[in-house]
Amino acid sequence: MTQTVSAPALEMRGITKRYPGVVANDGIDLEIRPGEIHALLGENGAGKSTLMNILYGLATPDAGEILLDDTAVTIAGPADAIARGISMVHQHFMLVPVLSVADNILLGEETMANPIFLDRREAHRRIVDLGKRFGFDIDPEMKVESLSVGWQQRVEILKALYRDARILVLDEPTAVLTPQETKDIFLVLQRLADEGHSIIFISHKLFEVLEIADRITVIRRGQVVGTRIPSETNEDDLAELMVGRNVQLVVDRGESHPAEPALTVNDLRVTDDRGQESVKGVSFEVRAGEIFGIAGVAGNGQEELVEALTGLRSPTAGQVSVAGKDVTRHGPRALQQAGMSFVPGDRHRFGLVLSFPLEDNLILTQYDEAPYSRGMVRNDAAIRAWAKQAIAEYDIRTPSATVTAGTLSGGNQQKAVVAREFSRKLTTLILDQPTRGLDVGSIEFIHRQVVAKRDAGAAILLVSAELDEVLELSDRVAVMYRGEIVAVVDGPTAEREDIGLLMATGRRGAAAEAALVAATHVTGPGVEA
Amino acid sequence: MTALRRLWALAVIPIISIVLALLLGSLLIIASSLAIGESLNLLLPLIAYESLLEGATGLSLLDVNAAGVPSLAFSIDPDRAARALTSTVAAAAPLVLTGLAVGVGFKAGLFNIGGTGQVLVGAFVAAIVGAAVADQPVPIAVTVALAAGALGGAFYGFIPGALKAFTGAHEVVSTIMLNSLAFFIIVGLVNDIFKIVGPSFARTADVGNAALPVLFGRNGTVGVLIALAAVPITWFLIYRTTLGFEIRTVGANPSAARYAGMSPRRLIILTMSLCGLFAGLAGSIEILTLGYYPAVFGTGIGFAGITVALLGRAHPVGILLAALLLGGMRAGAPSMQITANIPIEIIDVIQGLILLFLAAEVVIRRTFRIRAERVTPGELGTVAKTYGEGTV
Amino acid sequence: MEVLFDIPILGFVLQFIAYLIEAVTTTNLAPQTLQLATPIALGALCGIMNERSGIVNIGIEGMMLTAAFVGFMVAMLVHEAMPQSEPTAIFGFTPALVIGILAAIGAGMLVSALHAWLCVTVRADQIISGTVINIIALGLTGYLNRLIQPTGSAGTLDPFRPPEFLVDLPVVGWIFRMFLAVGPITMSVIVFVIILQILLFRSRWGLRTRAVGEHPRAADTVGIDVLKLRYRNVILGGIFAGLAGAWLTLEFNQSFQNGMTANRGFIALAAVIFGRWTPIGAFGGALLFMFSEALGIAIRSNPPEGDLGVFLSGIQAAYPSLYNNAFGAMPYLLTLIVLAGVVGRSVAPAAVGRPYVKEGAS
Amino acid sequence: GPGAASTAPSAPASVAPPSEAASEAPSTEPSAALTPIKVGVVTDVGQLEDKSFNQSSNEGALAAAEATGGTHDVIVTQAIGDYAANIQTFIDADFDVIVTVGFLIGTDTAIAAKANPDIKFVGVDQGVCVDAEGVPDPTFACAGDAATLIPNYQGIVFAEAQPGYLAGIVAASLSKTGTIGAVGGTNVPAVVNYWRGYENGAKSVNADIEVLYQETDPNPSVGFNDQAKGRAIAGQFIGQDADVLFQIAGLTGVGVLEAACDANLVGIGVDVDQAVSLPNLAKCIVTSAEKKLKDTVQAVVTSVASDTFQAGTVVYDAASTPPAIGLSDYHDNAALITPEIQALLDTALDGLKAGTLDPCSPTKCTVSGT
Ligand SMILES: Nc1ncnc2c1ncn2[C@@H]1O[C@H](COP(=O)(O)OP(=O)(O)OP(=O)(O)O)[C@@H](O)[C@H]1O
Ligand SMILES: Nc1ncnc2c1ncn2[C@@H]1O[C@H](COP(=O)(O)OP(=O)(O)OP(=O)(O)O)[C@@H](O)[C@H]1O
Ligand SMILES: [Mg+2]
Ligand SMILES: [Mg+2]
Repeated sequence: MTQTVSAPALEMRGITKRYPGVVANDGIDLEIRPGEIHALLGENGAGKSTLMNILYGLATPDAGEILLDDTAVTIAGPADAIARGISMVHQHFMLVPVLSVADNILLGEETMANPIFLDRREAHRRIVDLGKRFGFDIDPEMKVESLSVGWQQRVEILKALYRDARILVLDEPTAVLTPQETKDIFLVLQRLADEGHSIIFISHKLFEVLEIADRITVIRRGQVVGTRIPSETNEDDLAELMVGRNVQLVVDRGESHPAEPALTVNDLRVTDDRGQESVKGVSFEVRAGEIFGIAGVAGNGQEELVEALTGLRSPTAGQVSVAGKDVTRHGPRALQQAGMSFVPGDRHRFGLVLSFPLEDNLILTQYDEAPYSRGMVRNDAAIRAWAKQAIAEYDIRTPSATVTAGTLSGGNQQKAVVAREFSRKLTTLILDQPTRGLDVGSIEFIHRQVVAKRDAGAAILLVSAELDEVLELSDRVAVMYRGEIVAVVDGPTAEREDIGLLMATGRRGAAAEAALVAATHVTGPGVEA
Repeated sequence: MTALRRLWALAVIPIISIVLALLLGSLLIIASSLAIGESLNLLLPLIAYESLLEGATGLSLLDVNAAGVPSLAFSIDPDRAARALTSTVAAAAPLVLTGLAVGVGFKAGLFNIGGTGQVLVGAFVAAIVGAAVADQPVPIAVTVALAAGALGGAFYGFIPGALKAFTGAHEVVSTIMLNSLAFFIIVGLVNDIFKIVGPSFARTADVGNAALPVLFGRNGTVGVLIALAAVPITWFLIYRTTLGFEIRTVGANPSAARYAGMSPRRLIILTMSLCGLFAGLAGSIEILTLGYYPAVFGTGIGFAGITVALLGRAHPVGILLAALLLGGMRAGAPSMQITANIPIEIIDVIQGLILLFLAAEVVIRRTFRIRAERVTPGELGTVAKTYGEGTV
Repeated sequence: MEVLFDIPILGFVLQFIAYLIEAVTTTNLAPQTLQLATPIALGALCGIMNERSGIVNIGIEGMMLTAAFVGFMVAMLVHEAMPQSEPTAIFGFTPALVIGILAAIGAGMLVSALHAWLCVTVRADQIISGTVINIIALGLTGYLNRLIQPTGSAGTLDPFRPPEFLVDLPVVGWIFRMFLAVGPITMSVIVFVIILQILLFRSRWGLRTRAVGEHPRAADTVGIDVLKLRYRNVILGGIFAGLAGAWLTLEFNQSFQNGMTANRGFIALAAVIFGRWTPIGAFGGALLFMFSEALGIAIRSNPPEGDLGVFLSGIQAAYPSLYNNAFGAMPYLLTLIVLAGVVGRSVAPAAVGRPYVKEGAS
Repeated sequence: GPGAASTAPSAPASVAPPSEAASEAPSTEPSAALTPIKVGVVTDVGQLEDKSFNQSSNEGALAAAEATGGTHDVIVTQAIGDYAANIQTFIDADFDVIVTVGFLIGTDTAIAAKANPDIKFVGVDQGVCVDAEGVPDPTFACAGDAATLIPNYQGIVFAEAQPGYLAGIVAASLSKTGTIGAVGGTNVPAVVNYWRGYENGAKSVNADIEVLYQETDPNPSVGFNDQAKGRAIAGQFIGQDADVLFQIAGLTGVGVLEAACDANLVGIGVDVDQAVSLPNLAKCIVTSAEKKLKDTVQAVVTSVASDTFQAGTVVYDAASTPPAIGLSDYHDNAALITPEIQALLDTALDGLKAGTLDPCSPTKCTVSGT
């Protein structure tokens, strides 16, 4: 992977972008050579996406300039960027689910039979050829919504290739992929680079970056803090660059003292929105005073499992009981009364009403209980008193209890949800991605609260796509793969690699390695399990 | 001070919208009078609006001489003012209720365009039940008839609520269909079943003692009290009770409501029924004032409720004020017609323009460089988002 | 066949079917259905243009009404200016009518432009925008109509008179009558429906429109100007609302009355949903709704014979008004049933009703 | 639309003799013999320019005011609940005569008249029914003599069945197919009366004739206002071989007459001479079944100025002087009306005048049975 040094294909100089309250990019310099895979590394919120949005014309920089082949250019918008040979695979897929693969690829760059009508036949031919060139067979007629995320990722890449991109930006393309799918994508990227394309690869997974990149640029708080070559660096070095200090962010979780089972799940089956069974007979129990973590690549049924456990989705079969009481198919209300608390993964969708005052959000799940209501009437004094207490206790940074929740920062919003859910009388606590998108300080705070709750005797179910979080907190870890729990291991002694393999293949050891090899040869879009 | 400033922040955009609508309305009056070949009379709108005000409040600001030239002359005749104000509140009373019928729906993220049908059904039921209890003592007769009308309206609000909750049929379209259906059904019932012998046209029997007692002036009936009472009751319900909290939550974020253990289905049905109840009450007041239900009964109060609710930013107090404004326009319109000879439809145009400026509030805010609160109820976003969606 | 008519219930159904066949093939029920469906279908095309690109339009009624008014007034004025001009042999086009139609289309586009501005630029609530358009259209046309008090008229477009031998053909003659013995705007509907259906699913414009209605951000990131496309589609959709208005005052009738759209814009909206946002489907919905209306008119004036007729006239004798109104209510009832999902759930374009904010803009 | 059409009592029997004042010739010059009067008109819900009763009543009042050298104003009612307030506006402004239009406004008119004995009230399409105290009687026993109890209020009612009957004779005589049609707006009394008279008149010429009838919509604001549907109904009738169409549907009827014109068939107008009010369609309007609303209102209002005002319910029919109902001029279609047809019409009119011919027989003119 050595690279002859040549003139840069792209240069970004002194890029600065301010958003209200943050300097997302602060004088960033970046240089990309032809045929290079260049990784951008940085924590959440470091400014990676912002920089790429500027390159792609989605945001205008406050200062700085962009040079393509040594010529300064102004990129007015995505159309302009595409015309200049820049394509981008966004952090969140930019695919239209109800359209076919071909239509998604064509969109904006249509192959025309005449000035009005599309030439779908020609387009199909080109798409199939292109796919073959990079090692995959794809049916252009399939609806994107029926594809697995891995295949959607490939469609995104095809979209870029179809536009003859010279510079391809991939913003966290591997976040939702299994290690196997990641490998496949890496093969494609490598082949692209070999053909002379420049690739900007964004990630905060260190080992991936070390595997694929020719050069690595690390961004911290909007500034470039260093550029490295993989052969001259290692994970520790990169981590320190990224975070700015020698990090070993592990909470001292102490000993757990599990007691009797508080949450029992028996052969639970759940169907997703598309009518497919995505939880296929899951059984486990969580005991009072322990943290039971569920690891798994996103999309393996965890979401449906959590929804079924919290009453947001009705399971098709199986039983759930809380503290010995059967609560199968009980709604959220009944579950709360049975002693369950739930921190939802999507706080904007479920956890908060952004247009309501903070104080109302702090009683969102207790509004009809004493002392917050007397009969049918709200008790505003009690609500306000509790809000004051919660703000102090949970360190929620807010001007007052009456500002709307939408004006709080993400971390403080999450603290409000945690304050509300942790403060009620509970026996069982379900945490879905409790620290997603939060800064380090908030994560630490919430982790400490979780451990405290466990020590107070709560049964805690922790679901997270962040394997590190699961390993850090859990007393026992279950791995979910294609709707099933494929293994339950002891938390403190669990091996990261072992769990990673389980997540990727559902198998362990040699069997898993064999599965990985077999999977490499699978072609054709796999419909999501 | 801060309370005043807050009030100003709430009211400034509606006020600017009203002023702009009146200005644009006056341009229309002048332009159209020119278009039909009258001589240029820049004072025509002034005369028109002044007579509108006089008809609504009894307050006279201008004196128009024989040549049609106005001069400033402030006068107030107490008798006239009392009558005018009574008419204004009497006209406002049903509008308050139909305004609530739309506004409470907004709170739950529902757009109730079915006011018209709910008013008709409420009126019809009130007339039938009123006639049945016509010989009971007045308090009983009135209470029973009003309650029946309210329930009738509630039932007619329940239907689109249930349709939305269980089949996902969006209330914007289903209520429009139900409005037309109400006409067909009720006219049929009056003609075939409830028609009385004697009068030359199809109508139901007289409501007798169920007729709303007049409390003050010529037409200040009990209906005015009911409407006035509905405002604080609704306010209390929406902002002080747990049910109100549920309604507002489901309107602001249906998913969060589900997560919090509320049942959006139940709330949608309940809220639509509540909306229907208000509209039914409005219809009952109209019909128990008239004394019977004529087969051809028709009224615009259901539709006017939309304007009232939007203008009053879906807040009970705002709705009261908006209803008084529209009621005043309705009460003052006759005097405007005989003074200025302007087609009465100008009132509709002005009301439409007010809504237009409210809808474009962002533009107003920018143009006048003011800081003010959002006028359009945020829950309306939920209305648009759920449009054409499946079940909740 | 006749024998079967005696079977309880099934006999009624068969008699009804026989009546339908009879009515469709021997009376002018078919052309009438197409005519009545014209403003509904055109309104629905306007709705599809809007909603496929992510804009809810409940202001179709107001757009139609405005167009009907403007088209009529302009045609009348032109007609007064040049009363002598000879109508064309086919369809009876006169300069007044042509200019009137263009004016109606212009009015439809203008009101649509207001809707687009409110929804796209101002990012006002789309449902309020539609409501405002309906209210203002009703008030303003009523105001001006009363002020102007039009007495004249530019006449109407004529229906085409298909050759007799076609119409007289056995069995299929009614099809020719349905599609050919109608005026130019009615006839054009079929063409528009087919063209729009093809364009929506086969052309670049259609692909982009559907993408913008489903996932505007995705379209934005491949360089499609979402706001511009929405503007263009909403304004072009106004053409159809304009034609629907022109149909009301220049083709089917020749005068303007306040509120003469009589809920047709709203039924059009239901047709959009019924047709699952496809032109052909919406056209089918319009035909279905209006067939029920035309059939209601037909049954009342020419009731079926046999048991069914006896049954119906029994009801009519007992409850004449309810009987009557049951037929009048049919399109509304049908719409409601359809909405309630008897024909299956219909899902709107995902982004409909949500204003689009470009990334990085605040 | 016309929120409610006009009405007449189901039996146009001898309620009161026809008004003497009706014979007053309308004049355009203010007459010195008359005191100038201020006339106010409160219309029914709907639009003023309905080419029907709101408009005609208003024109009559205007003509009367001008004839006396007085003034005239009109208030268009927006909602049923506004009747009383609209009347009060004129009372407050010291008007001399207040004309109210439509049967629904009758109760409020009677109450206002009782309370304001110095003002004259004219109620179009209003049968006055009061109890012994002079209060509107909800039981319809009508025990009180309205003429003495409320001496300042005249209720005008028309016998629409009579012009309907004459129109029926014309229609049946002109029909070659043996099928004729009538399109109603909303089945309000006036519409039903016209229709029943039409049917009876037609059957008097041809007992086997088929008379198609249909109401447009039970909601008057649609029923009298939806010309597209009017045209659709007419189209259906034409498809069933109807060759004469009578419109009783206000503005909806414009669509009916258009359909008749386009099919080269014969149309019959309603209320006023529609060959005049709808000049575009004059070529196919053979005649119109008229009730002379404008003239009647003008005469009654003028009677106030000449102090010959008559109170109580007054029925205006063929026997009024001059006749308050009838067929309008045939204009360019006079050739269609053969002497034989004219003879039939003359005989019928004589019978109607003499009271020997009941236009509501054999089919009754009631609202029920529609
Ligand atoms: N449109 C915006 N308005 C306001 N602030 C923004 C906007 N977009 C990004 N930011 C802020 O800019 C900063 C950088 O965000 P950016 O999305 O570039 O981070 P990132 O490095 O891509 O993070 P992640 O790994 O989470 O994707 C953050 O603090 C973010 O909150
Ligand atoms: N819609 C809004 N209205 C008003 N202020 C806002 C809004 N969104 C964000 N802010 C303010 O901008 C600041 C930055 O918000 P942001 O969510 O980017 O915080 P953050 O730096 O990511 O913090 P955290 O780590 O807690 O998520 C916050 O202090 C918040 O109060
Ligand atoms: Mg990012
Ligand atoms: Mg944040």
